[in-house]
Amino acid sequence: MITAERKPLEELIEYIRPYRRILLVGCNECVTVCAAGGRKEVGLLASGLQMALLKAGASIEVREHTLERQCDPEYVEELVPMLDGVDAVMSMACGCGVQEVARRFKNKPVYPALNTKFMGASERQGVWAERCMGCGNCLLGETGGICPIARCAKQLMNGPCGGSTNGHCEIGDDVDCAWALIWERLKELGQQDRYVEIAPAKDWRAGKGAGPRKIIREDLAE
Amino acid sequence: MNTSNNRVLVIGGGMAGIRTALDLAEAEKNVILVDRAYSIGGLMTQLDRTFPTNNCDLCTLAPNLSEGSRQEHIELVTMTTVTDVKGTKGDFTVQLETAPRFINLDKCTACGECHKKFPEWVRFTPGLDHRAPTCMRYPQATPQAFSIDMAKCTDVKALMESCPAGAINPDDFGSRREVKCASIVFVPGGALFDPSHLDYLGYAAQADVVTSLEYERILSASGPTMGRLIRPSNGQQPKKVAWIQCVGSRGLQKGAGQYCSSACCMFALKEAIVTKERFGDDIETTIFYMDMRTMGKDYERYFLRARDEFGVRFVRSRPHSVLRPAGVDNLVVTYGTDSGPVNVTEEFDIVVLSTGFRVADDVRVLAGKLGLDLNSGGFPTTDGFNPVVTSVPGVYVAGVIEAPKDIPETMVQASAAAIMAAGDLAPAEKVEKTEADQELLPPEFGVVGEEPRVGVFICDCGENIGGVIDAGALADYAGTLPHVAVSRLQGHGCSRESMRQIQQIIVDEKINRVVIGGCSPRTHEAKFQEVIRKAGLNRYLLEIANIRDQVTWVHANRAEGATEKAKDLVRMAVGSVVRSQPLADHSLPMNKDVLVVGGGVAGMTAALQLADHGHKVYLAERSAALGGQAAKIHRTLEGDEVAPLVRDLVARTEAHANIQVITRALIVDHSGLPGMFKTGMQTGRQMFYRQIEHGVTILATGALPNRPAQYLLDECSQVSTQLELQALIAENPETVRTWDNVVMIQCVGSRTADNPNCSRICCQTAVKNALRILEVNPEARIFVLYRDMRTYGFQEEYYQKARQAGVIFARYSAEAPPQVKAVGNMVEVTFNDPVLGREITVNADRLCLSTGLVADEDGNDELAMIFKIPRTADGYFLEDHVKLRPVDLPVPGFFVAGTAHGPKLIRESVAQALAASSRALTMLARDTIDLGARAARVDRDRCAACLVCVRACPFGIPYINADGYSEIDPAKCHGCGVCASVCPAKAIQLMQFEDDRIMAKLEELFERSIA
Amino acid sequence: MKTESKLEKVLAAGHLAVTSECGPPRGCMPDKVREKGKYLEGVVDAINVTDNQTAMVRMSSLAASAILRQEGLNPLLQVVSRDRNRLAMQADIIGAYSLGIDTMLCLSGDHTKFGDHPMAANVHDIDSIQMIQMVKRMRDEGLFQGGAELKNPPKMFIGAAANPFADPFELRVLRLAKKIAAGADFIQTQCIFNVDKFEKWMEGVRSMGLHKKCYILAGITPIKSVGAARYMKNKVPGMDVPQEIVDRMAAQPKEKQPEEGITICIETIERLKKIEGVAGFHIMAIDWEEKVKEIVERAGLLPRPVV
Amino acid sequence: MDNFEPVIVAFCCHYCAYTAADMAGSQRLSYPPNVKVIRVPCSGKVDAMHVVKAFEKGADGVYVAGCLEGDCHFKNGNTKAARMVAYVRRYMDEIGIEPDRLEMVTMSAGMGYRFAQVATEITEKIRRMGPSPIHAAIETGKAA
Repeated sequence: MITAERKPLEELIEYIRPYRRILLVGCNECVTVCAAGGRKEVGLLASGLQMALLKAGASIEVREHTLERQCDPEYVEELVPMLDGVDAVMSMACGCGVQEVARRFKNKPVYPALNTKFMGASERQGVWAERCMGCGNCLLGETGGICPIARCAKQLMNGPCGGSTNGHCEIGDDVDCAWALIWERLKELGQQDRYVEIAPAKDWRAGKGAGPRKIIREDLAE
Repeated sequence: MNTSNNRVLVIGGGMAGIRTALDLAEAEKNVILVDRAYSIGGLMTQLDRTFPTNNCDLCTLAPNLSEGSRQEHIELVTMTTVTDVKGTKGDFTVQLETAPRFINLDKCTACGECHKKFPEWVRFTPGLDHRAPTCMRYPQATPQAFSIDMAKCTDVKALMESCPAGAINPDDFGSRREVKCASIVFVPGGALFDPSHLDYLGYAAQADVVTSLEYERILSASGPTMGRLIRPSNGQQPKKVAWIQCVGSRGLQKGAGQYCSSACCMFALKEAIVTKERFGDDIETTIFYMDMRTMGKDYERYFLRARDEFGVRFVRSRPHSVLRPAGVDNLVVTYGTDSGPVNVTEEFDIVVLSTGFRVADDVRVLAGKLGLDLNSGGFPTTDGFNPVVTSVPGVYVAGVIEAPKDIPETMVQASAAAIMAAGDLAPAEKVEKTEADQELLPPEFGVVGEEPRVGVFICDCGENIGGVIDAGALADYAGTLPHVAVSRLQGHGCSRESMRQIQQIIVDEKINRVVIGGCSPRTHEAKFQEVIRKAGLNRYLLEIANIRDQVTWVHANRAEGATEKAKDLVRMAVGSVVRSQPLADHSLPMNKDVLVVGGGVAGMTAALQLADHGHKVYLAERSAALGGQAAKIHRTLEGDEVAPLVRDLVARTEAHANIQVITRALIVDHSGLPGMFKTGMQTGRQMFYRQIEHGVTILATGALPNRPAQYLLDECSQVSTQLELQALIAENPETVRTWDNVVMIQCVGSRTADNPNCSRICCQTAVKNALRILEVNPEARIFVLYRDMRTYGFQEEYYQKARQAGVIFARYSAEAPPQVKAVGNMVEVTFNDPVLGREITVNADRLCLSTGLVADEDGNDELAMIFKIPRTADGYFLEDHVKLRPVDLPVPGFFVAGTAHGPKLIRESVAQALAASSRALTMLARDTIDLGARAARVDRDRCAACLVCVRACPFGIPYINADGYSEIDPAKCHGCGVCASVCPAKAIQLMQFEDDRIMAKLEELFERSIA
Repeated sequence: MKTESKLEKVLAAGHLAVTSECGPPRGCMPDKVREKGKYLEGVVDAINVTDNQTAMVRMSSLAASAILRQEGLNPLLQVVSRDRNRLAMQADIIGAYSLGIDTMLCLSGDHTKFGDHPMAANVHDIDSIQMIQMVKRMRDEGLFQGGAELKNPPKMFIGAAANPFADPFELRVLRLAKKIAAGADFIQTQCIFNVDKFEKWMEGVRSMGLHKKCYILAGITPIKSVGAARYMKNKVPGMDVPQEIVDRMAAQPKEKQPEEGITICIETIERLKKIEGVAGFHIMAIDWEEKVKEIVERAGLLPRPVV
Repeated sequence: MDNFEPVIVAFCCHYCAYTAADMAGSQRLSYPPNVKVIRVPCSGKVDAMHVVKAFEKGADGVYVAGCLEGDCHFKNGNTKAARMVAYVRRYMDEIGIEPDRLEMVTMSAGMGYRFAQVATEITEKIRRMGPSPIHAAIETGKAA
């Protein structure tokens, strides 16, 4: 899933200060799951913005709505009747959702309320960790199902650097050394020989290297 | 009044009596509960916190009490003694004598005005001791009433006028009556040893020497010092507190019982821990003890926590004296230790005497009237395998009167006594009641979509509310609020007359929502729900504004602020109630069949009890035959033969028409709800799958004998376990006669790092086998190497007997365990004798290890996963509440009995099996299962299936269903609302506490405050 | 002989090689480089020139190496994969060789988090092992990493680093094997304080015959003070300083501690000399270059052989 | 504002804090009437939204009162509530409301005296702090 975190309130207030009425739009997908932009967060932010502005002597009307998914145009269409009289839209979706809303409503300023962070998994309640960088050429089959590109601070593809200590990365004890994990897993799988093979230099064209990417399924595309 | 003799008389209103009465009443049996005191509750209501959870028990106990008073099957008779008993089982005639209370219970609202004006005349204190005068017995007292000490009253007229409810009746002369009953449960509880005559302990002379119960009152938030720990002599906070154990127990002092009082070690540990918790390093706590007897479930861990986490100091010594020399501010305790002949003196600020239990003199007299045989301590003698059965058929005992014990065991026996007593009743006819019920309740009006018409009823509760605020003006104000159709002052709203009026107004004025301004919803919500339901409204269209307990009682000195706050609360209640919706109580049809898992003594006992009460029982046993571990035991400590018991149980179980025994049964799956479970198992040699539908489940899966590879066990033929030894004594006494030296080592595989808890049974087993060896071979020298001898209750007398018979008991420490070596066909055992202070080597013909019990790790793990039942760290099933619900498991409809709960003796297992059956019977008596309305509800359209609720629920109830959204079974939901609060999609609402109602309260509160 | 590197010649002749290092200045101070180089003249066989060490910006290792080369010294160019992508690295390598620099060390580099530009991107287009492969391919096959032909290839003597003290220990020999398989000619290890553990590592190295495939230079660092010892023990990832060393330093008065540090250093070298497979020493005297000569001398490694 | 009377909302769990509040009543322990209790089954039921809305409506102070640690009738609702309170306090700081206007407290059902003491102390503290900036802004808005 895509994870995100709310931007500092101060930054958001700067965005909306010029307006009298805004529409705050949540998304019921990834950002709900990672507790950043679901109905509850929309409510909390609406309240917070109103209070912060009220305190500064301004007042603003914040309309709240949460879409099933902000990155699909059909859902975004739902917003049309709510935009009447609205000066600006603030989106609590990931970057994809913000752009989709901005694309649809050309004459309304659209602002992001969140910082989109990474593709990750939930380690436990309230904790999400990065798992994938979308390199476009998955090598998890070689590395025991643990990605060294997303999870090694130096994206080393051939083993742990000299800073690996007790299973932790040199950048901090709260970060696991991806290669220590990979090695443990390879041992469990009896695939230690995979480690001995040298992974060649990666072709980044499948990833960001080749510029913005697109997927087209011929059978579905219309 | 019920004059039929088809009911049970319960004598004693302590925890045991309440539990017995509640179990019987819930199983729809009629009970008359008699207590001498003016409100029930007994000793436990005096405790501040109870071990091992250190919970304050007030809140866990309180619901039990009010439940007790509500139950229609219980006739509660307080301030009453039993003066005579005649007749036999099935037909007893009992004479009761009631002392005058001088208060009409129907009128008294427990407002406390009389006590406020005339504290000297109103009984309101437990009268424990001049040093611990509590201001209130306890706030949830049942009945909620006071009692007048007329002897002290000098102005009856003034007293009568002080009562706003007109409840004082000076012409109360008490009464006598005769009642008939089929069986009697005798639960008078225990008295505490009075150490006043023991000059050397200083109790009578020194204010700072207190009993453990008095110390408890000093710690208690509702105690005389409001929970401030101070020295009674000078009001200063103490720096050093000492406990002296075994005061009045183990025959140690003049007048002391010969038995162990069983509960005092844990009592002292708890007090020491609570003291350390509050004051940390500012206070030192020391416990002087003989043997640390923490043999209950998980108690050893509690002891270790006290020692290792809280730094409680333990001194194994019996102090000689507690003195306060002239000119010294502190108490001086003199004691000897193992390390030398010289006595040590040490100063303490408070010395707590851990006083044991005894049977009160009047209780002994009453036991005589019941015709009970008594032992030397005055306790009734009981059946060797059933501790609640006395020498008189139809009379049962439970709790401390059976033998000294702690609360969980008391609760177990109370439930056990209930089902035994219920067995003596003739089958009840139930038909009438349901018809009457239906007559009472009219159909509910439809209110959905109707404009809200709120009726507000403001109580003045006499002076309680009316004396502080203008209740009439408040009612007028409420009348101006939106949606309020009727608003009126209702006097004592909870009086019968008022409730009738409210009901009428609801009907006449077409009221569809109700707000009561009065007492706390905690105590009165159920009552008013009943009222509006009778008027044809759904019971959840109600809000209560707590303007007495939380306004007038606490803001009496600020009339204006109180008035404004009362208005706020009423307005908030109105705002909330208009958003309330009718809710259905969740209920399910009850399947009245029972599944018992485990065919040992506990399982068979439970199965037979429930089968006798007419329920179909499936008894699933993993092995090929019934009998369990008890089949391996020959005799009990008291000398009863076990084999006939087991044979009889097996025969009766197999022959019972209502019991189906399924051997070689392996439980494989489980689903359903409490009251309608489905459990799948593979059975027989062919492992056929079958599924059983049942309403309740009793787990009696037992435990396993431990067999750690220590001390040459299984390496040397002269080394055996106690279980093997007792078989040898019985089967091959010739060999036993050849022995010169026998050594027994205690705590093998128990109280260790891997298995920290005590196995409970081994000390008495060692004593039993030592005495048995001496019967066969009087010349044998027997050494018992122990860490603490834990011969609790009456077992202590056998321990003393063994010592007198020459058995040598030598203590070893965990750090220096005995060393053993096989030499020829002997075992050389070397240990350090702390009394002699040197090493001793014994060439033993036989080394016997007390290896105790361990949980069936694999079996329990499997069952715990299938049934979703938590276990303790050592693998036993974990009960719902270790004190008050010791056989109820946290999953409703599940009960535990026997050693699956923790190590215990056969008679303890039997008691627990009876208790589990009794608890099961309370559920089985119902035709439907009422689950209340407070449950979480998921809006599937909003749910993002994020798993947050699944992870947050403390009980693991929500799950993502096949349709891909969270589903919360209202029958399993506990109604805490955590899921609703954390849901990031706001897809969950907790019924009765919906977000819009909470928001409405906020809205209404600030409506005026800010306006 | 694969290259013209002096270091290779010393090692090939069977001498115990000695290298040391020079951290370039944080400013345009070429004289500083020369000054540091002076201390090492005639004392060591090659001088490592660090590449934005500890992720702090310094004079580029290429420029500083070129300065040392001008002075007639033998620089050993360090290159980290953190700061450049494969294009930049190959360009630098060609440039370096064109300036007479024939020895290099391939590293991944400390994370930017530790330096003065924590906000900078960590490039890591390729990792250190892939870098070794790349340099070897340039040298031996005359091909760029992308596959195109390279005219007049750089004949670099290729070094790599190894840390016997990092975790997981069992991977440490395997990782060395990978570096050698990728094409490393020589190895410089992390500084060794825990000789026992190093010996254990060398056992593994020998059991795979790796010491025969490549030259292993044991890393040595003189400790200046007990504070420095404690810092390295507790704060530097992948460093293993046994408590005895800290205690030995602590037992000395402050003014005697530098002397004690050097003594420990000499004793360590003496122990390491006895270990089969140790082909030389890499002395990292951070900001203490003036002491390198004393160490080399007291360790009996002077004069340096002429090859 | 010399005659400032703060409005304080106390979310109290049914089993401990609300019972303690009743207990304060039966013991006739006096505390300021500024505290208005909203009953919830468990302190873990209190939503961040409820707290934030209370401030938005003009509360000068809010506290959540649950059972003592380890005593929650729903196992651990009180620790969840404590985390929620810590989270909202940080949010309040962002909004510009002093975080000290929000507190988590715990007590057992028997601690009537503690309920009264907490109510008194928090009222006094909020009184010293003055009206919440939101409360003040609402008043100003009304006046204008």
